[in-house]
Amino acid sequence: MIRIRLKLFASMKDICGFTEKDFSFEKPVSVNELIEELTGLYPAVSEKKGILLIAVNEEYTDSGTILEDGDTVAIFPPVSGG
Amino acid sequence: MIRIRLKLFASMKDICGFTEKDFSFEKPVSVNELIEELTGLYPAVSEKKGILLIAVNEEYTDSGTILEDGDTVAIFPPVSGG
Amino acid sequence: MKQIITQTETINLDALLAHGESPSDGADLVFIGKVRNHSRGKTVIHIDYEIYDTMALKELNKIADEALAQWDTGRILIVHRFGRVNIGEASIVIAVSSSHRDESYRSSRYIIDEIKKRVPIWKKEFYSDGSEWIGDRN
Amino acid sequence: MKQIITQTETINLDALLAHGESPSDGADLVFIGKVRNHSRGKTVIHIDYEIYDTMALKELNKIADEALAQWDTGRILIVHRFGRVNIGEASIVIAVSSSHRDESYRSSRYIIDEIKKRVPIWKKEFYSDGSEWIGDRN
Repeated sequence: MIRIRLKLFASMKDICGFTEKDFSFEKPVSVNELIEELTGLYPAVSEKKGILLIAVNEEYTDSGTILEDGDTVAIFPPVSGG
Repeated sequence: MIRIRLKLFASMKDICGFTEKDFSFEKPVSVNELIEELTGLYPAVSEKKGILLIAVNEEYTDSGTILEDGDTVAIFPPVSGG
Repeated sequence: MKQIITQTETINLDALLAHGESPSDGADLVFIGKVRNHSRGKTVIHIDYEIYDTMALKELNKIADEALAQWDTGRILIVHRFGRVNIGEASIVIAVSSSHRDESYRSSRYIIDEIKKRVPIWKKEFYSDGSEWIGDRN
Repeated sequence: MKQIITQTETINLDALLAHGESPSDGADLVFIGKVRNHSRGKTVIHIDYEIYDTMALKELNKIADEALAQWDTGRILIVHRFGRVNIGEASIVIAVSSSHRDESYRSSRYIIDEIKKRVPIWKKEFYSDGSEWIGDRN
């Protein structure tokens, strides 16, 4: 079993109503599969799909990345700091 | 008779030993002729000839400019402010 | 020298610039990003900045390192606020010092442009009639 | 808004930046030129700036007007010192404010580059073993 910590920010946090949650899977999953899971629970996530950015363990990556046990995945809309 | 006020700055001031002096001429002269006059009085001015900048009445101009009565001429080396 | 700070407190510009000054640096360039009272036709009351703090610090450090590798600068200082920032207050200060101004201008511009692209911080603008996350409509 | 000042006094950055601030400007870019402790291999003790004051003010105003005509900026503030300026002290401050940063960077860079070319101010560097006017060797 692999355990993934999911962090959400900005509008993604508003849509799903949490900032951090742990997910467990029977076998390795990609970030895309994690987003599918999330969309099942919170259908409004689908509205954001085209714009989402992904970081695994605080490094940007793409949604095809396969997650390992203990990974922290952050999913967020385009940044707007400065 | 035309009267010209001459202002010198930086190394030109050091060479000639003054910051401001009035010159009078019988007939209109160019800035070049004024510099010739000055070089006669202070030969070291010739060392600076290639680099001098000219302003007449606080506006940059070239050394061919013909001076009118009451003009203020400033002669100085390249600027180095900032 | 490189210093990266994220904070909720108001940015004290004077104290900041005095810190780590070097007598061999002749050109300081200070970029100060402030909260404006208008944004795309709306009147802004204040902005809340949300931050993914640990990752933001990593990205800010990477950006500063990239700038240091490209331009010969003596000091790079970046401060980004998060939480509520009021109109006219600085949300970000970037101070770059170098011997010659060309390095300072290029480095400073690179840093702010990269911050806007990469650093996980999000603005939520508050108006008289509601609020909105910026960047989602892309 | 445009403000041009030449002065012998130390430049008070904080007071300066607070003056004429506008809540509609989101990007302040502040260039601070300081006297360095070294110059072409020599150790500098201080610099004396000589100024053709009336003409310098005219040229600084022209440069600011040219920048205002080219870029949409809310405020341009230029302060240049003359007389003796010590190591680490600011000889020049240029503050440009605008709604968007691109204008501030372009305008600021234009202003400092033009000042270096055109404004009748001259540096005399003082070393442990003498002094020298800068710029004469072209």
